[in-house]
Amino acid sequence: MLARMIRIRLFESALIECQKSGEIVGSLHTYIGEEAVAVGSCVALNDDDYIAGNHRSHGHPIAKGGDINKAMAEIFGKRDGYCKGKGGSMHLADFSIGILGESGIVASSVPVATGAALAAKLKNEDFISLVYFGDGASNQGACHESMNLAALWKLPVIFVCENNQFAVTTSYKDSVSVDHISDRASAYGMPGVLVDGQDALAMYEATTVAVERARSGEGPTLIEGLTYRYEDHSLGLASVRRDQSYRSDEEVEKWRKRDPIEVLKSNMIKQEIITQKEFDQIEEKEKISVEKAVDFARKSPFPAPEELYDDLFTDPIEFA
Amino acid sequence: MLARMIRIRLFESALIECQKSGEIVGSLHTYIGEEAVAVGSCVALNDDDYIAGNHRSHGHPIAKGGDINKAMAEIFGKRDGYCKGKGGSMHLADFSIGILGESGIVASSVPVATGAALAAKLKNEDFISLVYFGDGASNQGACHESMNLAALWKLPVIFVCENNQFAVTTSYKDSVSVDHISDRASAYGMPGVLVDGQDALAMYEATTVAVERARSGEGPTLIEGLTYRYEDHSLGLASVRRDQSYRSDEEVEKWRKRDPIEVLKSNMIKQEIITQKEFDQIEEKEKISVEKAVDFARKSPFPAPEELYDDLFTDPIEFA
Amino acid sequence: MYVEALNEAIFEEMKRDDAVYYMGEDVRASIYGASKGLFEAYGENRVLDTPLSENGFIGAAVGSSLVGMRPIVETLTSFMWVAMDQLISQLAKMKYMFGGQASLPVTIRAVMYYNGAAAAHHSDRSYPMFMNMPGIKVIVPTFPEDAKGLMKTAVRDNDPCIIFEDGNLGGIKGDVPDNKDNELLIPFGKGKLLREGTDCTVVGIAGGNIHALNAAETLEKDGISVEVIDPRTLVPLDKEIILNSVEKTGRLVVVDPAHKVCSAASEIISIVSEQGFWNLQAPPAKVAAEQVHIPFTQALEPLIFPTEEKIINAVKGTLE
Amino acid sequence: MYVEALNEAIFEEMKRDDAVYYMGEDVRASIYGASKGLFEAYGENRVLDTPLSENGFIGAAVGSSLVGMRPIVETLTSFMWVAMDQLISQLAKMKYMFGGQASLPVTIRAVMYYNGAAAAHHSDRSYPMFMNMPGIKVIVPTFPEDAKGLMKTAVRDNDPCIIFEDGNLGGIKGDVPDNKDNELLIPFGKGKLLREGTDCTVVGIAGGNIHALNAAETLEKDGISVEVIDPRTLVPLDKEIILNSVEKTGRLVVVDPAHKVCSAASEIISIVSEQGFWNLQAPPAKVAAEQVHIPFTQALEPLIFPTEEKIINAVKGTLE
Ligand SMILES: Cc1ncc(C[n+]2csc(CCOP(=O)(O)OP(=O)(O)O)c2C)c(N)n1
Ligand SMILES: Cc1ncc(C[n+]2csc(CCOP(=O)(O)OP(=O)(O)O)c2C)c(N)n1
Ligand SMILES: [Mg+2]
Ligand SMILES: [Mg+2]
Repeated sequence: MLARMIRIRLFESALIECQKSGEIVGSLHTYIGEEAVAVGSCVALNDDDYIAGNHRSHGHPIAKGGDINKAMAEIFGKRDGYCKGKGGSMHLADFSIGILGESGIVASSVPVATGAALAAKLKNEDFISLVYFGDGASNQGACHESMNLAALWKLPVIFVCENNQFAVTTSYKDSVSVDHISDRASAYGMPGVLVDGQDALAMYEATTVAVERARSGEGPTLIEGLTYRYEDHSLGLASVRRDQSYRSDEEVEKWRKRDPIEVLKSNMIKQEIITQKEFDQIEEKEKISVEKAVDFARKSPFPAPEELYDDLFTDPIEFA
Repeated sequence: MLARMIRIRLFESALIECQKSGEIVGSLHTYIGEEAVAVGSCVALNDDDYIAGNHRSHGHPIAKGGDINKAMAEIFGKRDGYCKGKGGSMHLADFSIGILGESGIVASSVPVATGAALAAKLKNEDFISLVYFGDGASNQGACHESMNLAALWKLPVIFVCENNQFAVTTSYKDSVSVDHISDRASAYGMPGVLVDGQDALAMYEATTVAVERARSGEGPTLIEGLTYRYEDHSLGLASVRRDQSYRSDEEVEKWRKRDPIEVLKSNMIKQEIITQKEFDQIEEKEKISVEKAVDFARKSPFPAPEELYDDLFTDPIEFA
Repeated sequence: MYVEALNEAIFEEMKRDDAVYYMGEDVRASIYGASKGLFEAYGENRVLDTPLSENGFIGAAVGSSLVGMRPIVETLTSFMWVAMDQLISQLAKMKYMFGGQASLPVTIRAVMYYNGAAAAHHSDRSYPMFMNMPGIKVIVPTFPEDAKGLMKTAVRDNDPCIIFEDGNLGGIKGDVPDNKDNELLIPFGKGKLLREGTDCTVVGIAGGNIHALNAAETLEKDGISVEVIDPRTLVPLDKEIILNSVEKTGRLVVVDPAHKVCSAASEIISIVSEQGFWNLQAPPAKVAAEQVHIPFTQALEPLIFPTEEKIINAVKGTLE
Repeated sequence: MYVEALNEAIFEEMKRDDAVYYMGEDVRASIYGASKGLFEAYGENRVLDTPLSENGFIGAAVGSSLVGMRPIVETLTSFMWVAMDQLISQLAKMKYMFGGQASLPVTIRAVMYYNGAAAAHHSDRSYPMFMNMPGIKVIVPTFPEDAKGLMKTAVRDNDPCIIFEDGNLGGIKGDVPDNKDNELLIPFGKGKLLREGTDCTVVGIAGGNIHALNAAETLEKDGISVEVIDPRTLVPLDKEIILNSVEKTGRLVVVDPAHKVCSAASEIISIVSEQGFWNLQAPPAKVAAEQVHIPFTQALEPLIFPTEEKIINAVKGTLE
């Protein structure tokens, strides 16, 4: 758990550097500050369970155990990336380990994940699916339709709302007409749980309950992890101005002080599960693996022009 | 109130005859059995308030005081119809008296009506808007988005769900994951009221409360009128088979026994507001006006071929 | 008959492969005919009645296909607007975006009701829009045999397929060859020569072919020999059969029931103009739907669509 | 500059008419630039930050326009998929469907980000689809002056307008004439001659014109004289200016950054082939986007779009 959280943090930090140096292009939506939400929930899943995510998209696959070499290469637009460079930062996916992909259109992967859960039901298999979406995304009709469908058909899906309190510059208080997104669960007849999203163990526990419920055929759960993003909404897109006036420096500082990695670490040290030294070792190991990933990405070739039309259809179609 | 309910009933009955005789084409979604919902709610509105509706579309405009000559001519596809014959049965509208139109795509007029209410707020005027949609339609994302928006911005809009218990052949129990659609109001922080939709006075009262709330700037209300449709989902569309196996004859009979016109009539007779004789007079008068409407529709000319492109744009555009 | 042929195809494919399931609104009651008997034969885990949430359930179909299911989804073209996000952002884009990892064997039956007094909200023919977006195979069968054979191919195809079924062909009769071995599989991208001729090539789309054949027959009496070609699929498009025919006849008329601007007809004319320019002996001509919404009134609606007469005039125009 | 010109237009129109208001996501913070200063100038009743519910708030804009408001809505083309129902079923169809009763002065700013590593979910250029659907005016400005003048015309127009703003033009400089009387109003349906020439007509759409002008300049050095025409609006389309130019040059190349199948380029070529056939001295040619999704990697994305080089080759091809 700790290792994966550190991995996400270091992965994102490396990306920020690579973006500054001009090695990577496009926009980056970093997950720094929110690591406990993805990791705490993903570790409650089995390897053959599915997840789907959104534009803030590096934390989820890493939390599910994704290969950071491939993830890094993808964000570099290289051929050895998860999607051969075709997806990029917002569209990481690894179908081989149940990562059904991140979606740039907000809330758009919510019906998709619901469909994976539908498959479990139709096939009578016991895998489940879990989907991440933001506080902003919760206002999309796709969430309503999926939650109704999942509750009605008792589908084994877990809806995890990452409430980092803002959609770009808009506070969830100005976009959601009730106090908490989890309050909406009752409108579908499913449990809704508000969880401290800075506490990975709390996320783990809430997800475990939801997993049991899903696997035993009782249907979906809505989990809201209250969290915070440290960085701007997105980095790199020149046209998105870095207007931070929507939140105060003090507020950011306040949240930074309850850092999810620190929370978990001190918890584990207190419970004598690890020592500071072990923590440092983990950190060191992750640092090296992230450095290797950057190296891997740098060395990977770009796709060749002939590959442009590959992967559009199973067998290529010629267009006039 | 009674007169309008009788008018709807007779109007629909006349249409059924005209459809049988082949005088009108296309499909008809009749409102018979549900008259109390539209009439009870519409009479709580002012003339300059707005309504919008759906495919089951004759009851709403008549309840708002629409001209049945124009409505009938429209359904006959004639030039003197509300929409010059271009709209037909599913698209009656009379902007001059606040009828912003019926929509064939279910739930699609819910955002539109919300927008009319937004205009009231932006203009700082005190008209309100009210929208009708079905139990089936309540599962559309458009409802979620509109209800959130309306509650968030405290818009003067009333959401009236006509729960006639089926969407074509699908029971709302098989499409809505909670017991009642009005239960969903809490997910938006607005009042949700379940009303006996066969009782026009109950509808009137519930709507009056909602109207006051809306006009005083407190925001939207969700009203669910529990009702029943007597006829098939739609009449006329040959390809929609008249499969009634989704509900029993006994169930239909049971509901027919609590006919909304009878309920209101006996109520009014008991309270000595009207006599049987007065009721008969009203009925007779409405009968004549509906007959006149049929006559009007029959005599109205069809639009001329040159009118095909009229009304697409304010000033015609030539297409190659 | 067309609808029966589709029904046969669906039955055969559901029997052949357990992963195939059928979903849509009121499909158990089979209100539109093509799913008749399916529920009785395959039960509730293979035949799903959905709530009125097209974006939600089409997204669920997409998600289920990612994990091994092969959904067939029934809807009307006009109801696809509410589901455009799942159709475009996910169904069409996922495979490419994820570098080929996703396999999306989804078949969508998009029924087109037009020229039947269904008015603007129920008369869409949106295949040109889906031709503009990469990633979806676009199928437009005219005859029962093709409907069956293309449907079976679609279900077995690993890419997203939308079958645009022309509602005016529901009653079209035609022999469907006996196939005891269930192997009436018609390949995509292979047009069909419906009638040989030497003076002018007429390419017909969906119901357009019926009028094209009638026109050809009438023109024969005037000594004009028309070749009629049905491309059967628009993505992929068999441009060879069209270019070869124009090489022979030197003339081209395209008959297309969709709106004429940016239509399939525009596309075919542009292809022939670019690639068969030197064979053209006269300006190519388009007989497509007028660029206006579909009015309800029968005084106007029939003016919009291709007719035998319009085709005859267009063919004669190319021979002047 | 392009964005500043839009900003000026919006300011002027909001000043001129109280009914004009501005809505979208994070528009108060003006993350994309064009709404800069609006909130400060016009306040919360004229500048609305919306929840992430495009179908809901675009529908609300539509509804408000029916009762006297003149909304300007900011979004990206890629976010319009979730709002297609309100855009098509309501915005495009309402006026006609209701026989002209509705007036829909809605202006939608649809920004197109492409060729900037935004990947498949954020790079749509969907104007051909909106050209296929009647009822919406389609505006594609290239130069700051046109962006301003067409925006002002759109806001005053009583019909639905979508301005497809090419994100690649954000930094394009250009003089915008001084207009102390606020009357830089550019009419719809009037193309602009960007450069006179005699050998080949190049019609450019949006950003395509920049490449077209560059190509023309280069070709001039080879003694090839290219006429460049910017239609500026696609609905209505100034076909005269194109047909007249082809009458002079005998040759046609269309440059279109949207997907090539069923594109605006296909449409323009089909029009010229039908109506200017006898003037064409060589096959017309299309330089449009490859028919594939937009890959993230910069090794592939630039291959997709029109370039100076592709245009030069196409022009030379028409002269062989
Ligand atoms: C349908 C749609 N509308 C708008 C956007 C642009 N957009 C991208 S991320 C974002 C904010 C999302 O907020 P939230 O869901 O809370 O996720 P967060 O970024 O906070 O993690 C917006 C508006 C989009 N990608 N998709
Ligand atoms: C988006 C959409 N999907 C499907 C339909 C087809 N359809 C028309 S009415 C209807 C049932 C509607 O049920 P409900 O909302 O309960 O209204 P009711 O007919 O019972 O009054 C259906 C499925 C449609 N018109 N629009
Ligand atoms: Mg957020
Ligand atoms: Mg109903």
